Amino acid sequence: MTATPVLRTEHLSRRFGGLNAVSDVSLSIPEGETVGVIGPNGAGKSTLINLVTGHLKPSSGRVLIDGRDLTGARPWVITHAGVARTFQIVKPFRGMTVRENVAIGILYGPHGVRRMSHAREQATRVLEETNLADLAERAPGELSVADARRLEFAKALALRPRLLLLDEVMAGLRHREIESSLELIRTLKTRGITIVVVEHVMRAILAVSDRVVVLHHGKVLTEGRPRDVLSDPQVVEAYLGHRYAQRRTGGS
Amino acid sequence: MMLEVRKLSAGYGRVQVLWDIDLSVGEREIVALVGPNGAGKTTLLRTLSGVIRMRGGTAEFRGRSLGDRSIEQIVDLGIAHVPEGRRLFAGLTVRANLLLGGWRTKNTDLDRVIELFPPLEPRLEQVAGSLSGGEQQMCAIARGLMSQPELMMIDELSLGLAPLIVDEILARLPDIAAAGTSVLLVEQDVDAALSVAERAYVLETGQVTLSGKAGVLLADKRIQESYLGIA
Amino acid sequence: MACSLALAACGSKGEAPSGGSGTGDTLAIGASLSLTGALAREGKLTQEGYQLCQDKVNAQGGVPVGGKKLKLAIEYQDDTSKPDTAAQLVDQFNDKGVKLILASYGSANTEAQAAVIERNGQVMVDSAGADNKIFSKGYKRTFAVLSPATEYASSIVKSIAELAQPKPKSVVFLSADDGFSKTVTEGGMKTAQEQGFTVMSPQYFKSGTSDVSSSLIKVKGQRPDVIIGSVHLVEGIAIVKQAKELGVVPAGGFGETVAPPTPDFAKTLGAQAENVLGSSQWTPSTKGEDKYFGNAQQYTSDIRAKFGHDAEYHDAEASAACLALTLAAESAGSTSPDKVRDALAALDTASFFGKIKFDPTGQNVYKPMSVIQIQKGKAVTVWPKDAAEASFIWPGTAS
Amino acid sequence: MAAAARWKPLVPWVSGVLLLLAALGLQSQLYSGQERTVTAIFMFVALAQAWNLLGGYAGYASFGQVVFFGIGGYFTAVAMTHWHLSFWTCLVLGGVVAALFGALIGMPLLRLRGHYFAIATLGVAEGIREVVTNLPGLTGGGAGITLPTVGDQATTAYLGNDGFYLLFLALAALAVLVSGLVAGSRAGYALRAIHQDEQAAAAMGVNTTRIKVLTFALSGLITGLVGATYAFQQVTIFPERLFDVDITVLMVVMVVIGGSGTVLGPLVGAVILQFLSEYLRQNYTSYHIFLLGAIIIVAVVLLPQGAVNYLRDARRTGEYSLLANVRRYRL
Amino acid sequence: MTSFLQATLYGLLQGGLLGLIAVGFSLVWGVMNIVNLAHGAFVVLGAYVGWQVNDWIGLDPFLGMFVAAAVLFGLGYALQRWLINLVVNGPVFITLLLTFGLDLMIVQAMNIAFSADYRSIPTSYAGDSLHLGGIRVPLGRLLAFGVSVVVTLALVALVNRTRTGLSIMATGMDRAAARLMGIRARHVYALTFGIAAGLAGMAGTMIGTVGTFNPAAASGYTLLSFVIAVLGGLGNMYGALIGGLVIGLVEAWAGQYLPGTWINALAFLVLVVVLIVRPSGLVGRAYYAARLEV
Repeated sequence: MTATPVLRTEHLSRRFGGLNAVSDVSLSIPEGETVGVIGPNGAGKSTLINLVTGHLKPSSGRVLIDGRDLTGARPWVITHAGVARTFQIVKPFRGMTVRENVAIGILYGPHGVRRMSHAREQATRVLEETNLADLAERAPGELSVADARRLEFAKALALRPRLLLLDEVMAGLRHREIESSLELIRTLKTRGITIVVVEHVMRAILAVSDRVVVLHHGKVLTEGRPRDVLSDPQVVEAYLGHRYAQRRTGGS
Repeated sequence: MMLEVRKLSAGYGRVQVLWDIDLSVGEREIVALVGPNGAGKTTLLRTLSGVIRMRGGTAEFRGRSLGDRSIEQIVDLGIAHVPEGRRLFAGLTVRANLLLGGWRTKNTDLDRVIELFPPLEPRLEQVAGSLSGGEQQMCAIARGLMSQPELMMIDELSLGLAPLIVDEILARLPDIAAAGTSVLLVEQDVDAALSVAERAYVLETGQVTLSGKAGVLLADKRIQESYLGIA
Repeated sequence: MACSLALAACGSKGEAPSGGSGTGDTLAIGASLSLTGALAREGKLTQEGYQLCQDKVNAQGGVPVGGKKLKLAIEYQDDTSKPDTAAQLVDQFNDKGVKLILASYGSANTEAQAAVIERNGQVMVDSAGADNKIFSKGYKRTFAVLSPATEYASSIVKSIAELAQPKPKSVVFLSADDGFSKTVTEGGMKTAQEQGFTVMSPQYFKSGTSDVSSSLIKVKGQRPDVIIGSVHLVEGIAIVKQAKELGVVPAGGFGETVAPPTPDFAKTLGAQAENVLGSSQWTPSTKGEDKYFGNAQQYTSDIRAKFGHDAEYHDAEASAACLALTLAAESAGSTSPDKVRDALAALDTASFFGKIKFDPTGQNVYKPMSVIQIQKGKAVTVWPKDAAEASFIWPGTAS
Repeated sequence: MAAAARWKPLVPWVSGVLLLLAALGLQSQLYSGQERTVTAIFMFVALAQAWNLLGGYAGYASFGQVVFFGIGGYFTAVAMTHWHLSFWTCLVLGGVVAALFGALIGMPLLRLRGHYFAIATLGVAEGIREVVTNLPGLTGGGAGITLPTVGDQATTAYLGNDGFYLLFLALAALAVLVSGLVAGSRAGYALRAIHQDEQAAAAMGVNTTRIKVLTFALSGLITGLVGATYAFQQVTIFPERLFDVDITVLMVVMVVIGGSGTVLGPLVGAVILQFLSEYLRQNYTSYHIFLLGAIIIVAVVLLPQGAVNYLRDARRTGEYSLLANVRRYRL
Repeated sequence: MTSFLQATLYGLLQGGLLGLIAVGFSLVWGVMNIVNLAHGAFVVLGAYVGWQVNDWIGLDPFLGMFVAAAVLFGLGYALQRWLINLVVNGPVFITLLLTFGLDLMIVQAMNIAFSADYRSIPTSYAGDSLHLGGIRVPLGRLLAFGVSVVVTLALVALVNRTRTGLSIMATGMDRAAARLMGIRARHVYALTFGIAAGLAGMAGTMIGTVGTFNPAAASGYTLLSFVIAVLGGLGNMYGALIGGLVIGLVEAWAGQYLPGTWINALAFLVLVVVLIVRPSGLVGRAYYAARLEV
């Protein structure tokens, strides 16, 4: 754990007009760790991901990937540094098949494969891994919500990332589907991939995170082991509400 | 019953999404429509409000058929639809958004909805796009109420909101129903929906698989397993 | 598939090219016209001129060629005011064996056509492409009935030098930036210098614009005695209108090449048009007559009878071009393009349009331009003196 | 079945080559006017294909595409007249200059999207036309410039109708080939991804700036080559024609009518539209443009996705009804 | 100095008229995301209507412009309601293509109906000028400028203060949501297009009064509107007026200090630079800018 962290942000801030969407966020995520990020809507979770992946430029602060300063670098540079992400609102490439969607990452990712035939083969492998193989020739528009989320996942995996940022990949999924997504995340963990999970679904955070960070109004409210964070009165007050607390004490 | 849906089917393009849906909403009633995403809940609301044509079956509102009416005509009947994702007019002020809600009925009285959602009052002159998620949802519901509808259909009230906020907004629904506007609430947060609804329908892969009193459904084992994460 | 498409596209359906123009009793002539696009106005007038010529010639039984009377049959095509289409049309006429061509309107179109005419061995009479540049390329098969562009402004300068009392001292040229107008300006400036005027630096504006205020504001401070516009109708109207708005009043007057002879000029400007000088290829007082059209007066009434408006010089130059071609065919006694070409080169005749005779480059330098002045809302000829209908009013801006 | 499937990818290539061979013999069968008509079709096939590279595949609609046409043409005219280079040298250099210009303006302009990109490119094209008009010493200005094609000034003998027919045919074939290669390549994937969602494409590692700029340059190269050839064919060229907005509009119309983002669409669109407008012009002299407008409107209403896309979708879904087509996009 | 002031004044007056030409174009683009290539044809058609009523009954163009507005409004309403609405949900360039077809038809129809002759609507006063020191203020242009400003203000009032205006704005921002408010989108679209066409008609009559026109002028006005709409920024009702004034001033000043016709190049340079630096236009609003995040 003395090695350089895979992702490190230093005093990262981003303002939109007068609003501090993210302010002074310093995180350090060592290799192999899975970090959950929770927070109410508008807390700055997605903005944080966008700042790290180059889709937004920080107003101040730094982003270091493997110790390399990549503050404000364009998205593809970040991707080539071994970072992959999903989008909160799924962004499939319509007009291309599911296989082609995945192949793009293989063709243009950090391991840039040039031969189309190789790309197709590798895409098939990624699709098998994510249980999408049967749908390889479908158009993304024909997929169910769950499959579309899985495709988002598959596209990120096609990049064979070292750091994976998951932005609400479980929103709108049912119990069984969430389970299979969690299974996938666990598999990735065993491969040593560093993962950041931004999620509303509490169960997911609890199940896979080594550490949980709570964002509130763009700032880090608290961080620590999942169980500790969830029982933190500050967190309950700001975010979870008492219905959740009730259910937790009553239900489990 | 105010709204009577019988054997309704609908879909997009060549894909059929809904099969033989039976559903009803009574006076001053809160009815929840729950189920996983992709089950067709949103499609059902969109069909009822005329965005999508129905393919079969009937839907009647106070005895008048919805099937051959356009979106605008259905609004005239007294049905308000608060769409998924809220769809506020982001560049307009909260006041303008609310006035637009009352556009058809020419209702410009904001007091009632402000009373229901006091956090909106200081925001009236603010651009709707700058509101927080919770305030936006309040604004959307308030906008729906401005047409003084007899039935309000709310799609995914909890989407993207923190549980605390969801609770706060849900707590207003009984008041709304009591004042004469029935509510058909679409939710995937089953726990939240069933906590305010009197009756509920469970929609799965385009069909109603369960329905009944909210309390009964909450105790149902299938519901507990599939939707409440209680093993 | 491509083959059948292409054939259908050309509409000639396998009609074989023949050696000469026309078959049997007709003399086939091809005319490309700008019936749509920027030059549609002039294109329409050109078509009228050709049409009247055909009617007049055929009314007399046709053109006597080698003992037979051939009826004129002019085929019209729209070149949409684009040079490349105009050139393509010449090729298409050639496909149908039509070797005698009447040119499109304007120098750009005519220039594009001239190159093709040369390659195809056709013959073209040019009715409205006045730019001298067309005739500096060594083309042997294009003949222009009209005076060259260099004469347009130059004739106005000459009329002022000869008739204006008091004689103005300085002159400035306002010019559109197309090739024809620039040639006009160069010709005019050269003459002005020769006549001893102080010639200020010319102001250019975009061809076809209706806003020339910048140029006017710039020359206002220089107080020129005469302002001469090398313009088309729209810019010419703009100069007079905006000069009034901006209070640009030269001590002498305005001259504006081709705009004033057009009836729309006086109609549009009303009193503001009064006394503006213009140059014209032709006026109803032009001297000379021929067997088909009679004299210029008769020509005017024929146009009025047939088309319901006063004859413009665009009508006349088109009719004159058609006339030249017809007379050449008659004197050649043949419809062979080579013989018609030689006959055109040797042509020397009087006509309602004035003298028609071509120099070795194919230009009609023997016909003078007329200078007209708007007097009481009508364009009257004031120069050259032998054709003058009214006296020269100077200074033109006094009223 | 299996054998058929194996041969299927070759079908477009074989039919392409056959079409090319047919077109190669055609010029000897045509009169010169017809030949020019077909030559103009080839020219627009190449132009529409070039526009489609960026406009169709990536969704970046350049409304100033004609600027490359003008630059290619004027470079050729200036270089042949003033520097006495041969046409063939000018052709290549004209294309290269147009491509470089594309890369240069692409860098700032390709950050804009949608209509904004369209209007910015339009502004560049109009601006360059004015620059050309205002350099009479070099370009002849508004008076035009005449390429040396006769006498000892001529650096390359005029190609004649057959020559231009073949040259434009070659350019059209080149453009179709390039379009086909791009469509099936790595770059084609990236462009289509950009069309759908540029942010997502960047997240997948696509250097969107580079690929857009390179494609714009490639599209500029082809357009520049066509412009150079056109200038030589016309002999005398004028700024208002070489930078005519109508030429850009025609490219867009052809691509959209044929079906944008496909290899076949621009080809079909260019042939149909050019053929149709030629036919109308010759047969309905005084109101052909009115008819053309009406036909475009009907085509747009009935086939909003373009002919090629319509046929492809209809074959897949079995839904041939044009009314269903209309129902899809009406309000 | 006098010529500078004169040029400035003339540029401003000219710019106001340019703004009036573009305002409808900008409205249609902002509300419906339709780039109307027939806009210039509407302008010229408006000029013909103003000219025709003047020719028939001698109606003053400053009254005739209301006739032109009414006629063009009707035409625009009908076109949108029964034609353009058929493809309004299609890919972006479909509506562009449709209006291109319309442009061809209208221009040629005018060519046939009115011929390609240049026309101008005569008045006894439009050519006169007021004297202001050494500066001339042309009366016709001053009036046309006044019309532009009043019309722009009226449009702003319509959009911001009336129910109709609110429905137009709402439909422009989110049509689906607006329909759920009971707003008749088909009607609102037709209304918007009608208003834009009507304004184009007014602008046309003004042009016909202070200048000349013929059918071929149409495409120039479309191009100009394109430039001005972008310069001013979409969605801002003052945008077109400001864009017009900027173009008018830039051209007037450049005309004084640049040789030849370089001023035309400059206008486009300004356009491109504005787009690159401030894509939402000089006074554009942020939410429209969001459409093209870098």
